[in-house]
Amino acid sequence: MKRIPSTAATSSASGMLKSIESGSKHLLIKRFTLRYPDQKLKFTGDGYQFDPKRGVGIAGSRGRHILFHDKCTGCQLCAIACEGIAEAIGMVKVDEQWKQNKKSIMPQIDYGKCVFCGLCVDACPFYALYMTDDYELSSFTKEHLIYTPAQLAIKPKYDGNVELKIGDMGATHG
Amino acid sequence: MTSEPKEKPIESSTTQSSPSSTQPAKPATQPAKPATQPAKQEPESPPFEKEIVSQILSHFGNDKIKVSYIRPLRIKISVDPSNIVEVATFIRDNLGLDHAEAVSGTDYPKDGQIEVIYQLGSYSRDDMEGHIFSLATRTNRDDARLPTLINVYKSAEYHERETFEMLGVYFEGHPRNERFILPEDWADLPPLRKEFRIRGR
Amino acid sequence: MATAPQGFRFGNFVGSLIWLILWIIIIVSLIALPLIFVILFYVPLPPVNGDVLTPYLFLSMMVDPTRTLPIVHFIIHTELFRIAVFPGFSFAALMAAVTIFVERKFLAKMQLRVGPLYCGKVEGILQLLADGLKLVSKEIIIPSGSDKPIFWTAPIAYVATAAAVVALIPAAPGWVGANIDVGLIAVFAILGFFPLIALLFSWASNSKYPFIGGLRALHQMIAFEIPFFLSALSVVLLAGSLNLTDIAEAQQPYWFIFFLPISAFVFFISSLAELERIPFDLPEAESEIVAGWLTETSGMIYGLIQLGSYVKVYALSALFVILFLGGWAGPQIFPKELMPSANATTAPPLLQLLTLQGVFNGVTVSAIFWFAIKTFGIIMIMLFIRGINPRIRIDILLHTGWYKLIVLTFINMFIALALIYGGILGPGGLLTAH
Amino acid sequence: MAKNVEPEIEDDLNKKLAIQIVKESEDDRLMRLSVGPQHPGSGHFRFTVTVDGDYIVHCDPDPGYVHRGEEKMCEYRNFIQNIPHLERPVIHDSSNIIYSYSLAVEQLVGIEVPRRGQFIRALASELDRQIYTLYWLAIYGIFLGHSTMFMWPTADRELFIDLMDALTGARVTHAFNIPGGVRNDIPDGFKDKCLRNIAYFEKRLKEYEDIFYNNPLFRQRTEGVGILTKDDAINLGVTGSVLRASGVPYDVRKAEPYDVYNEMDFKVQYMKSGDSFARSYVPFLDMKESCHIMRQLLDKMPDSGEVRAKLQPNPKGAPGEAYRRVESGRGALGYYIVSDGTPKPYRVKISVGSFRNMIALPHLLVGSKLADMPSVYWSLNYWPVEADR
Repeated sequence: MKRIPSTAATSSASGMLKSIESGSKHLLIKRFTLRYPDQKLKFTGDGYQFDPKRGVGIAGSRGRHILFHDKCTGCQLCAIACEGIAEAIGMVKVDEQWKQNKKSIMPQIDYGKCVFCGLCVDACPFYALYMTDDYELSSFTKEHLIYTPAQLAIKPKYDGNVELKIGDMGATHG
Repeated sequence: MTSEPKEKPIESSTTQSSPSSTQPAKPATQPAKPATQPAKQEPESPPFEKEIVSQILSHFGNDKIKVSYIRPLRIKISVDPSNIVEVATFIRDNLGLDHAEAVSGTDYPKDGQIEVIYQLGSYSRDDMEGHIFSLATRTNRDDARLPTLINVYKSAEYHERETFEMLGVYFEGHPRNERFILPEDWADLPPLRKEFRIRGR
Repeated sequence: MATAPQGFRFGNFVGSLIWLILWIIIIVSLIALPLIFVILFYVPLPPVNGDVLTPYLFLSMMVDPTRTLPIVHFIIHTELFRIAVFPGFSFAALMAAVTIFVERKFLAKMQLRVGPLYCGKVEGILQLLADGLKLVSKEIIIPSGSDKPIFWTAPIAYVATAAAVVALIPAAPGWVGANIDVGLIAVFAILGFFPLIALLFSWASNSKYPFIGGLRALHQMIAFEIPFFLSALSVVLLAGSLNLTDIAEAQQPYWFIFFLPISAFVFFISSLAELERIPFDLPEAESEIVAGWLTETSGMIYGLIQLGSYVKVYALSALFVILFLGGWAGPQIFPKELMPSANATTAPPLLQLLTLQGVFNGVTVSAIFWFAIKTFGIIMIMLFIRGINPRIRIDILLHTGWYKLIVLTFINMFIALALIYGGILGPGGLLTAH
Repeated sequence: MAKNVEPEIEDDLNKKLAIQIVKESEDDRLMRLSVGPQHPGSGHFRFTVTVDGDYIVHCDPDPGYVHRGEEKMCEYRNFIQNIPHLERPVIHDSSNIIYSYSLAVEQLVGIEVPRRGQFIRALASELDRQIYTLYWLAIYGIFLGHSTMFMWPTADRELFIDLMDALTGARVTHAFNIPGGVRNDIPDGFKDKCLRNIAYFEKRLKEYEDIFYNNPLFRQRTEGVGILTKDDAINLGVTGSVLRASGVPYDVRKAEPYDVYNEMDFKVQYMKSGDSFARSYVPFLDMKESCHIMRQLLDKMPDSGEVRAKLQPNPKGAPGEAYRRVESGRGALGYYIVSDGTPKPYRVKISVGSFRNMIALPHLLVGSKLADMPSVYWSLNYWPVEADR
């Protein structure tokens, strides 16, 4: 359990030579940087989802939400789950008539407040609220960050396809 | 847990937690269920911890020390503020508990008291590495004063200072009972007292 | 979700641009053009092709650029051109700009990132221009309680001192701003001004971190000045001259670095300390004293000091090349015949224009080429050292300067003396070119 | 053992404290420097140092610039809602800071985590430890002026952030370890990717050793600087890598193994010199050991099974209290939770390594040089946000 690690104590000259060797070696290694607007990372799965029957989530990126209007019952469980966390979800009236949603209320999410923890997805028992890959949500005004149920219903397009590659010349993105 | 009633686990907890007690370094992955009552409700205490407690009890006697619970790797005893320096010195010198991991206070407005609890641990004794010894004391809420333990446990210095500003417990003998984490112009109640309410909640 | 900021109208934007252009036209036509003509009338101008340069002739040059050749020729031979443009400040500033850009890209490559990438489309080539524009347009903040005259003067003095060093450095045979016999001593004397400026500026800033930084700069300077001089002293012993051109030409067959490797090493280390570059950038150690003596700088004050320090990088690298690497010595890179000589009139006008009527002849171009290559190599070594080393501590630095480097220089000085007394080098030595 | 060293240490420390207070007012030579909260070498933390020439004669830490009142906030939220805000103090190491919270809540609520869930959350916490330590190492590099050492760990940290992204869906603040297990199972192909990245990372560690730890200039700056002796370390109650660098082989994963750590085969890395070099080298050795642990976790993980115990939406803790600890990137991280039988905790106390290590800062800085300040300060593995909570 107890051992003294070998510190590889070297004289200053050989230490400096090793530094020089290591530094010059890296002039040949591929660059690591992800050139962001041109390249986008590929994510695992299709966004974070939750299976209420098994009580376990499905791995995926936690971007903005997607709301399935045909499944949402207006039960407010997501809003209740968010209550002590970010208070980003508010229930609003929608002009749609669904037979499972008698009150016609659906969640509206303020992404200025959302912390993307996904606990609202865990709270939804009707497979109505999932998360997607879309994380580019910036806007000029705070009002534009509030997504109405109609906006949440749209499935975002995300075309990231760059993966971390590891080869002999070091790790690189694309 | 969905169907489990709240009242049930008291008996089952004591039976479940005891087998793991033979090895002090064993993981407490078993759900060591909480004791709702003080230690006399847990008849089968782990022997190593029990022996430690009996050492303290034999030195000080039952009237000075009140054992709250004995669980695997966790012991909590409560003492009177007047005895705390004496007990802490004894614990440090004879049991090898050499540092304080945390000092925290809990406000009990119903009892009119504040409980200050020192979580003590040991780096120097191999067989007590995983143990946390909780030394608790209670003081009056309105005039909260306690003797400081920094002469016994140097490591408690900043924790006590934090407890002073968060709960308003004045530590007599502490060189700096003053603001530490809160802003310079903090003029409100100590924030961890129960009557300090966060706005809007 | 991208929307334009509120209250933005494209028409207003275009309108403001037109308004700006209008003002520029008004100012140029009312003030600048009359000024130019007044100057042209009253200032005696050089004769061009036998005629005195008149405003009419001046305007006709715009139609036929070849007519400007004599005037360009005249300007090139002035002292001002040498000091301000070619071996002097502009050349050094260009090298400094290249150094800054190369430093960023080179370190980025070493650190597995890309460096400047977007500005200028091709690998961020215009990033420096953008940074410069940013610095020019930024507000200059003067701390209250500062000594304002010194605070304003110090950055200008810093650049001016750097330019003064550069003026003494020859870049090719005959191409030097001031060819004086005590060139090396003059260089060291001027270099002694930098810590003084740093200290004055730090004192004028009226702040604690600059003060500590200024004191550190002074300590560092004093500790490294002596090994710096002494390492150059052995070169002077071998060359038998203090004139930098003479020193460069004295090492014609064999460069001094072969005889004086220890001195070269000490000189290089000392110049790193002189330049306040990692691992010796203690006066600007940002994790200890914020930015050292640069803490209160902002806007173009910071820009000028950065420019000055990179010009200094060029100056000291060039000095290293002149003292140890044989200056501009190197093989002729292309035949001399290809370049028209000074008197050639047979060459086509375009080539005449390019070679400035033989001012830059083949030998000069080759010398400048080798000189630039060597200088840049030294600069690259400095950048590489920055990439692999942390900052040194002040007491280790002082210890290194006072105890180790001085001793090392003496070792090499004795070697140099032995070489001279042994008749191998020095005036009339075996290996000296005659 | 405590008996024979205690009195002199105590005297020594008290004397030091007395000197600090007197010196501040009397002497004119002294200059008081403020380090932080906007100083490039402090983070969200302020401490004032008084220097006499180049020597520090007094140091007074002043934390609290990022105090969020996490402990008070906990009292207003139920056990599940507390998770997202509790991981804010250390967003890189959020799996660990939630780990001990989950352990304590599980003890109070009385649930057992499925075995596969235990493995996955141990894996997540090891990955987060790597992410944190690499970030720490990067900052240590730039504190000493080594810009390359800032960039390499920052880049290589991406290897593990990538894995955490695939596992949890978020790059930082994962909200992944929750009372009762983990949020989701590992995705397909995760194991291979993880092994590949670990193998590459171990190669990279050699380069760090070459360019940073064996660099003579780095050695000169850190060796013999800010020595914390073993007795002082015990007495001041420091934890984590600072403690282990002073010669106390203490690791909560060994001392009090939680979840599956008693099945893991690993060594507690420690050094005896107790200087800045040891404090910076022990996390490096920990990273190596952590790679080793991760391989074992992936190897021994059951192929299938539940990952999360069923927990009702608003769980109630049984009345009582619990104190559970884990080993985080900065040392022991304990939660003391008092429950009164309601869905909300009655009192939550977070005992963090950074706060415990802060006491060593004045102890080490007084008497050392101003130039040693960054190397001593950041070697204490101090994360200001976590200390403020």
